[in-house]
Amino acid sequence: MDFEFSDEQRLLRDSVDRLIGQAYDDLGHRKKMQATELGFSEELWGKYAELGLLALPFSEEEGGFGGGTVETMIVMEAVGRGLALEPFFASIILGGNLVRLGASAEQRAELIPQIADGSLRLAFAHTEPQARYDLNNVKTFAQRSGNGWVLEGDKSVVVHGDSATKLIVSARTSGNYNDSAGITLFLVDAGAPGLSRRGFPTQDGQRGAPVSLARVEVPESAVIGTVDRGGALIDRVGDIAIAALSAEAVGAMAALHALTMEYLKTRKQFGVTIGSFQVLQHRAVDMFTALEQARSMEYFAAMMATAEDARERRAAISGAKVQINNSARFIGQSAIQMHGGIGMTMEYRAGHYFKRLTMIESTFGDADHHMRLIDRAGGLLEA
Amino acid sequence: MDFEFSDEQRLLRDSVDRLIGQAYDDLGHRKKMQATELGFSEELWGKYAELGLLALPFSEEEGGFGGGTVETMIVMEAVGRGLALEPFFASIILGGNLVRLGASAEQRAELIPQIADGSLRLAFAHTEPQARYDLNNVKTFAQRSGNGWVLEGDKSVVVHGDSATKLIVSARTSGNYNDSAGITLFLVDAGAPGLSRRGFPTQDGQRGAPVSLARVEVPESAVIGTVDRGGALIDRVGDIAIAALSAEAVGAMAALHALTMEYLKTRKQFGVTIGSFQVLQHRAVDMFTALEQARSMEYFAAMMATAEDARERRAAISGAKVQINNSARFIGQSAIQMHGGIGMTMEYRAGHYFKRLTMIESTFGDADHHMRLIDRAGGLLEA
Amino acid sequence: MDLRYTAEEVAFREEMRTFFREKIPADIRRKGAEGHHATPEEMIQCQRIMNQHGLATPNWPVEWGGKDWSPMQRYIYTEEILAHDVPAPLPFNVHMVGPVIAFFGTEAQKKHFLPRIANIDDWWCQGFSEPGAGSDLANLKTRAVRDGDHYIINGQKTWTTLAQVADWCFVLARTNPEAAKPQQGISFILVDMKSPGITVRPIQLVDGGHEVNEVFFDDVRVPVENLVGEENRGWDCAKFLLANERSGIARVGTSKARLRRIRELARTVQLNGGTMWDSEQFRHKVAAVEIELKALEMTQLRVIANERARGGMPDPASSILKIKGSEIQQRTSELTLELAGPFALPFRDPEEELPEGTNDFTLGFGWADAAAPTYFNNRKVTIYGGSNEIQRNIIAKLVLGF
Amino acid sequence: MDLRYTAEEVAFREEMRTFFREKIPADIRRKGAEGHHATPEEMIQCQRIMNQHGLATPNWPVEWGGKDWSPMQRYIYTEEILAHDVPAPLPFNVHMVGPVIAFFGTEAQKKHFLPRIANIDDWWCQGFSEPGAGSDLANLKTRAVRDGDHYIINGQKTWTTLAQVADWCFVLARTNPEAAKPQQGISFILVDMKSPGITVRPIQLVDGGHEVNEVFFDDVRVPVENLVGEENRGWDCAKFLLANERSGIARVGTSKARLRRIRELARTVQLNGGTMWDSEQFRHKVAAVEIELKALEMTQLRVIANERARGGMPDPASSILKIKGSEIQQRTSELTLELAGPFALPFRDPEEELPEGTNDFTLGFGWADAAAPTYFNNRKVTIYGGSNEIQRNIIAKLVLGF
Repeated sequence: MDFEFSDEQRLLRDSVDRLIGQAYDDLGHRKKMQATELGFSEELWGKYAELGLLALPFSEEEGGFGGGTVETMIVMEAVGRGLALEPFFASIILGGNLVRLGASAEQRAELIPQIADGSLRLAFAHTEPQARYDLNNVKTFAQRSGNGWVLEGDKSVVVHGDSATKLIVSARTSGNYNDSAGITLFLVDAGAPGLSRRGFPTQDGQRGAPVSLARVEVPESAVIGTVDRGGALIDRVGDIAIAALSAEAVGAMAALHALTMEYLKTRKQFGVTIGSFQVLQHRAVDMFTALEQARSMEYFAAMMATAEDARERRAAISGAKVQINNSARFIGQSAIQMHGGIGMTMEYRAGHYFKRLTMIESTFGDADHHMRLIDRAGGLLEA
Repeated sequence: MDFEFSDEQRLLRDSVDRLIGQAYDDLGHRKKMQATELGFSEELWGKYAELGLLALPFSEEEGGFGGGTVETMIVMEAVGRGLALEPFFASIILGGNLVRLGASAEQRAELIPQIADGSLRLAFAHTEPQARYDLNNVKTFAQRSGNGWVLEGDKSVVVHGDSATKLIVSARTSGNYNDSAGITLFLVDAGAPGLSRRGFPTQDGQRGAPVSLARVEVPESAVIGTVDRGGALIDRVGDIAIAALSAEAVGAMAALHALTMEYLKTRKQFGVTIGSFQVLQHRAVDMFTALEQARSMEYFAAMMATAEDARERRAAISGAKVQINNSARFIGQSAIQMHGGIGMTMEYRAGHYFKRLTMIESTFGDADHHMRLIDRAGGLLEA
Repeated sequence: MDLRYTAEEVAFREEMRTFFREKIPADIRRKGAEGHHATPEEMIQCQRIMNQHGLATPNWPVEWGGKDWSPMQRYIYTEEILAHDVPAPLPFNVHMVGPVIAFFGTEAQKKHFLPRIANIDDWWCQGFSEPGAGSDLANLKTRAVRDGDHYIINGQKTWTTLAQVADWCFVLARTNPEAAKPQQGISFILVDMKSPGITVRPIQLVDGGHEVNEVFFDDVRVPVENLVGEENRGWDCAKFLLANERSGIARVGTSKARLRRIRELARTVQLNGGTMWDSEQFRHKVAAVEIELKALEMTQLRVIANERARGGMPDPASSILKIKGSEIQQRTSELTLELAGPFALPFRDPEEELPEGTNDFTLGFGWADAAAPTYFNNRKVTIYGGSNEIQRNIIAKLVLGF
Repeated sequence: MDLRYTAEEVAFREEMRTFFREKIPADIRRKGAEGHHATPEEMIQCQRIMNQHGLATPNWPVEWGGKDWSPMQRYIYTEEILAHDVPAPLPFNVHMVGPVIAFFGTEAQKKHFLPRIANIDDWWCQGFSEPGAGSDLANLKTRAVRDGDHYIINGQKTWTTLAQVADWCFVLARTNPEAAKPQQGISFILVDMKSPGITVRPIQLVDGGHEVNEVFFDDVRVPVENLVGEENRGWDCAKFLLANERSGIARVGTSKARLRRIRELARTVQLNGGTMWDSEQFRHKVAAVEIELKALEMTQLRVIANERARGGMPDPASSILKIKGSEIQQRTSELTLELAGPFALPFRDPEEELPEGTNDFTLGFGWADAAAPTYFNNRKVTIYGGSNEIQRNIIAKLVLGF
């Protein structure tokens, strides 16, 4: 067992940190990017491409970076620390891994270079209003029609769905609305007739969109993976996504903890720095404990995200998400409380971390949801 | 609404406090009483009688004290503060109220004077191994035989069951083992042939006994209340019992909090009193908050213990028990933690309070049990 | 000891309920129930309705439009306002500057200001906090220097709620920087917000709304007759005001209304083919908060019922109302957020009206829009008015005697 | 970064598991699993088995019977002991006095004492804490005055674990009361418990057991060759010992074994016609602890894996092991208590053997007897070895830089 980064991994971390750090140190600049139509910096997206980050999940043979879960962790921590707005999670972690694990050799040959150079941005149009956190709950349906399929249905919160150039859409091709079997994934052009979307800002400064599909026609070649077998693929990518979110959360928590420490050591009240008060010191220690426990589960998630034993993987990934959520809530709330008023304002980074962490809590399942999954998987003790 | 005690109530409080305080100020004396066969002081029991405490629940017309839930609360708080060992709860709160609410006029005329003068001590032989906290779960059964009944079964933890002179035994006379209907109560002489019991000390220094009934014969006149209708009576007395336990717990918590405050203000470490540390001060404040919240629910329980609306009563009493349990656990654990080593020893009062509070938690239902009951009653919001 | 409402109290509660249900517009109350803020216009509208019926300022002296209510009646009145999602009378007017003027003010000040305050003809804001003086208020730096018949005020206030709509501001300013203690040498001064030299700069909060401001005073001239009480004795006014502020601080009614709403909404949110209310896990979480809230309500009632018996000495239990009340309020906002789940993600600018026909943006849950902003915003309730850490310090000292 | 056990580590773990399962008597392990303490005889029996196989003192220098194991191997060894409910080698011997003598002792001391310590021919107890010096250890008052070839020791120690069975005691005593700082002027002295002038007085703990004692020293004469290290430099020994004590402080293995047991037992406890394990509420509580424990296990592994890379500098994350580990241990004792429910009420004197045929006293749940005593007893784990409050002070200072 070895928890040290290799030299390559250290190099990756340093360069991503530099890139994102420079871009987002200035909150004013971030606000400007938010206000653009895309909601992020296309220029910066180009630099992600230059660094090879957009090719992260793909094998070197296919022109990728050959990154595994540890490399994903490294990049996502930097995204979390930097409060980056680019659709790295939506397009690369979700879209990229769906392509990597689901697409045919032909599709991969076509798509990977475009993803890698930044010209193709993906979004995963999956969640529906009735589904809540259940990944198998899909009512949008696809019917065969001639040489292709016709899609019909409504997707609710598609993260970065407004700026994606192609969408990967889940649809039911057989079975009941909440069956694991019978889900198929389709690659759909954002401009396809019948597809409509309207972007909205999200609470954490990113973008999302509901996506409506009204008789959207796609050819047979649009199918990603096997017809009716999309459910298993979604599950696998969902677990990779949770591991990635865990890393983003740890990046944000570590930055927020550091910010709070700095504030406690400089802000004065009653003639002394507020960090001299023992209760605030102990709360800072409890934040530190929550952070280290979250970091441990971040590593555990990275280790287990690709495990073959489905039961163990389920329990492990859900366990990580619960710990991450609990730590995120405690650290976020404590940071705001100890900052006082300034933590409540948008002019200061703490509030932005708090908001992003809060939204991560409900991305790919809240704590209650994952407690139920752990329970169904028979617990975490032997995982 | 009025939360002030009347002059009579104040007088009652002062005299009970004096009686129990004098008897139990000395832990060594308490230990001696524990080691006797009865496990408490018969002499003190006589003094309870002299004060009229043993007649507390009975109306003045029947020779009783005419106490209501507020008077019960006053006495039980003193019992809690004093760590009294006498079977007031077992014999008067449980036994007395079963007689008051269930017994016939004839039975009452016979029993109440004996209870009031201390010559008759009751215990409630009810809980069975499979029942856990479910008051309707009774497998012990009674069959008609000639002019009476024959009882057969095993009762597990009968509090003060070893020293009682008569037992009120619940037995199934019809229905399934967990039906509310079909339970009947019987008054049984402790010396009845076929009844065996063997006392044990309990964790909190009191006494208990398993009671076995092997073909115990009782006459028809032994039935307390109506045949098959004992369940409702047990429920009513159970709620009165929970209100009483809440008061005992609040008495113990208040004493334990005071003891802890005193320790914090006198014990020195690193050259200062440990109470000068802000984290300990804040924890003491949180204990105080838990105490006041518990006291509020103690009052609420007293107010609702005899309410007629069964749903409201259920939610209210269970809500009180949950709050009492949560406060008891927090205050007990915090007190030991802040005392450090000395709190772990039997030579000091804190540990005794902690143990009694812990046992109160699991008497008449733990927090989880009552959360389920509140849930079934539709919540506490409109109670 | 009698732990039930008296018949009179029950009748009074009924009277209040009827009034709020019948006289306050239902659409305004509905908006509140969904977690959205009332607009200033709506707040003015509601307060004027109450004022017309003599119900805007019951806590004032009777001669100035107050009611001779018992503490229990006042409590019931406040709770019913909260429980019916009625925008409460503006606290800066009714609980802060009004009582201070009624107690410390000159007859001329009373006659001029009090009726306008009650009817919210003037909207007031509070000029207390400063960047360097939050929990440590006495450390304030804003100066007021006497110049003939005027004070010249210079300095900066912050966290000033709704200064952007306010007509007047009551300001704590230092008039004697040489005083022996920081609390001495402070004065309580009424300032017209239209005075030259005042700049209001909005502070955007984490919920995205514009609720508070920085207010800059740059050689602002204020007539000396706007001094309330004695010069350099403004700390007395401030203490009096802060003590008044505590009424209803437990916000039991707000939390009750939210829990009721959570119970309703949970039956509409889909989960595993059923609803969230089918989840025992979620119901238990709600019940756990209900228990704490019921305990707090009883604590509040104990404090109120004992108020007269204790001859004005505060009940030690009163000190926990702020801590526990704010924690419970935050907890209800967490539960609403959990209920909204993924639907809490979209952000709707509170300043913008939705265009017609775009209701689908809210994904079918109008209330879910407000879930995250309310959760973010409610972090403030354990910070302002003396953070909960400061509250614990105070209880440790004053109640527990450390 | 490679987050899996290596093949060598897996093989080593298997070797340990096989050893503990096959060599340690099953009845002793079962007793531990049920929450009952092993008797001193059983502890000696187990340690001697381990010592025969060279597994009692792996943390010692190789020349004195230690193993040149990696930190990961040591961790696996410790965890497997705990996970198999094996009575661990006596910490006072193996983790405290042994390493101190091996590091600071003379050759004569090493030769005489170390083999006896390893084989528990001498049972050792720890004479550190005093009534006035718990968390503030340097404040100790026990005096050792030189008198020719002897020290004369006077004073009182407390919380001395199993002093009633101990043959020897390692004592911190003040040899120079004039020293500039309280830590200076203290010496580390080995005392034969049979020496005249020693009185052991039992302290009964809340669990009813006799685990700790007060030890009084009344003119106890100790030969000067029993001094370890230099006179007045005993604080060095104490610090060295306390640092050693931390290994395995998270007690992940203990908590794992308990949780496993809780899962089994819950299937045997009846609830509403089913079992406790049918209650989602209870299962979720167990799972919540499992998550925290898994995180702690990973934290422990991070610390161990980084130990060599950091060149002996402690990983900051190591500081949380005691706090979190003790809290989790307490939590498992609470869960067992809740599981036992009403059956936890009867008290069985741990010193008394049950008479034949009275098993019904335990109401069918042998383990339930131990539930409350274990819960009571485990309150100590957040108190001793530096209370969790002290731990937080230390982290605040050393890790967070306050």
